[in-house]
Amino acid sequence: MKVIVQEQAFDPYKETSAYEREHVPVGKHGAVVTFVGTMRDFNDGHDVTTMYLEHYPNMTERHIEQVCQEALDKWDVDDALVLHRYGEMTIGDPIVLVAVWSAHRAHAFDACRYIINYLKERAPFWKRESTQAGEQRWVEHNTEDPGVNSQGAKQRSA
Amino acid sequence: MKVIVQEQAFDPYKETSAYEREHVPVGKHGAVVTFVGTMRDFNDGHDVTTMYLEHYPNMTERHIEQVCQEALDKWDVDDALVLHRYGEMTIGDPIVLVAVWSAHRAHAFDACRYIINYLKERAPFWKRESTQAGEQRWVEHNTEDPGVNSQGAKQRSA
Amino acid sequence: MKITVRYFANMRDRMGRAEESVALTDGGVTVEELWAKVSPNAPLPTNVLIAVNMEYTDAAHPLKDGDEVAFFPPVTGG
Amino acid sequence: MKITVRYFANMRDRMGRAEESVALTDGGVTVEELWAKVSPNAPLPTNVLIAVNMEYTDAAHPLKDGDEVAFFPPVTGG
Repeated sequence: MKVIVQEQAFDPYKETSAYEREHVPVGKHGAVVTFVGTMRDFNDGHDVTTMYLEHYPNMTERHIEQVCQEALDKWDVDDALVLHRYGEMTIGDPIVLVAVWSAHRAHAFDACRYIINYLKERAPFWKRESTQAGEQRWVEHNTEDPGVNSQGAKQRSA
Repeated sequence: MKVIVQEQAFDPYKETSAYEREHVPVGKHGAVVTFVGTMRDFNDGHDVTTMYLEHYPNMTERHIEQVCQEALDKWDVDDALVLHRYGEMTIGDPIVLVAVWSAHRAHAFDACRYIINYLKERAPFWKRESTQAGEQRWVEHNTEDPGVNSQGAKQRSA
Repeated sequence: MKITVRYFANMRDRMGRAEESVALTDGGVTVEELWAKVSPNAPLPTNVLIAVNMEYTDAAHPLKDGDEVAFFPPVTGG
Repeated sequence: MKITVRYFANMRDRMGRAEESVALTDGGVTVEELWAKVSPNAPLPTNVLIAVNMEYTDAAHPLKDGDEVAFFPPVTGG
């Protein structure tokens, strides 16, 4: 299990490949689920151009590690990788990667979803957006309920 | 939406990156979920060395496309990519990739899971394994219930 | 009418052939009746899957000229 | 005893500082009492989150020498 919080941009798919090649035994897992969160150009109806992501150093790593450990305790997971950026970012940039390796598809999905949901709920990060109008504002809440696990049909969980 | 059934090996993360770069607008989706199924070295207690995956050409593509279309109808999905191999493969090889782009994390997870579950139920592929003892056998059923969507704790859904 | 019949995986092993063309004189023949013709000595296995023109169906499905019928075991892809 | 106090995001904007060191004479002081000292004119905002030594807690948490207390708004990462 590895948790990295870093300022520099990353390619989530290269990172997943590299981690798997270096750390995950071949032929054991059978199922890999990844979640990548990227920066959108809109939020709550505003046109966003750039974003600054503040964090609480060390507390972020500690709480992401706790969430990963909970997922490893709850499900049959072989390994997990989490990368999360902070600092300045621009539209389309990957913000977070969660990758989970398991022998069981259902466990890989459940664990990956658990990690991103509770990371969003507990890891101390704060988004400050800059809009096209030059305005800066702290994002007050994430647009999706962090605990959401619905199998719901087309309904925006705004 | 793109569905490819091919004999040659593929790198699921390079394919996801390339598809996103070429087909998915920057800054619109916010959430990407991928599922990668790889060949395990064991199945039902047998030590497996190689596998041959037979398919029904054209029927496979048609049914994977149907499943993807159902997911696109059910959830807010921007785009989806499915790659599935057939033919000879060895341990660790990726067999299937399902990638889903959405503005909403919950929708990306639900749609990706729906596609892989129903692909496994309906796409006409058949696995024939070769064990270390030199024995060949058709796999009678996938080890996981294709419809499984449980949030269950540590329980092998064998 | 002429029907193309295809067998996959263990159904091909069992039948000893991958594909055949079957001529049927009368219309309205079902998949089950076709099976009795291609396999006179063994009933249709209970867990076999049937596709007509690449869509899943059941043994009561009536056939028409040019149909492609496939018999195969439960699928194990993904 | 000495407490390090940290403010993040809009709480830092509001306080006009990111961090300060506060000396408290008596033991058993709670986070709420610390807040009254660092912000005598405004009550603790209702939606503020509190961490002591990087673990979430509430305003009734008693402090000890060397603790690091942080005040911040609901998190918006991921």
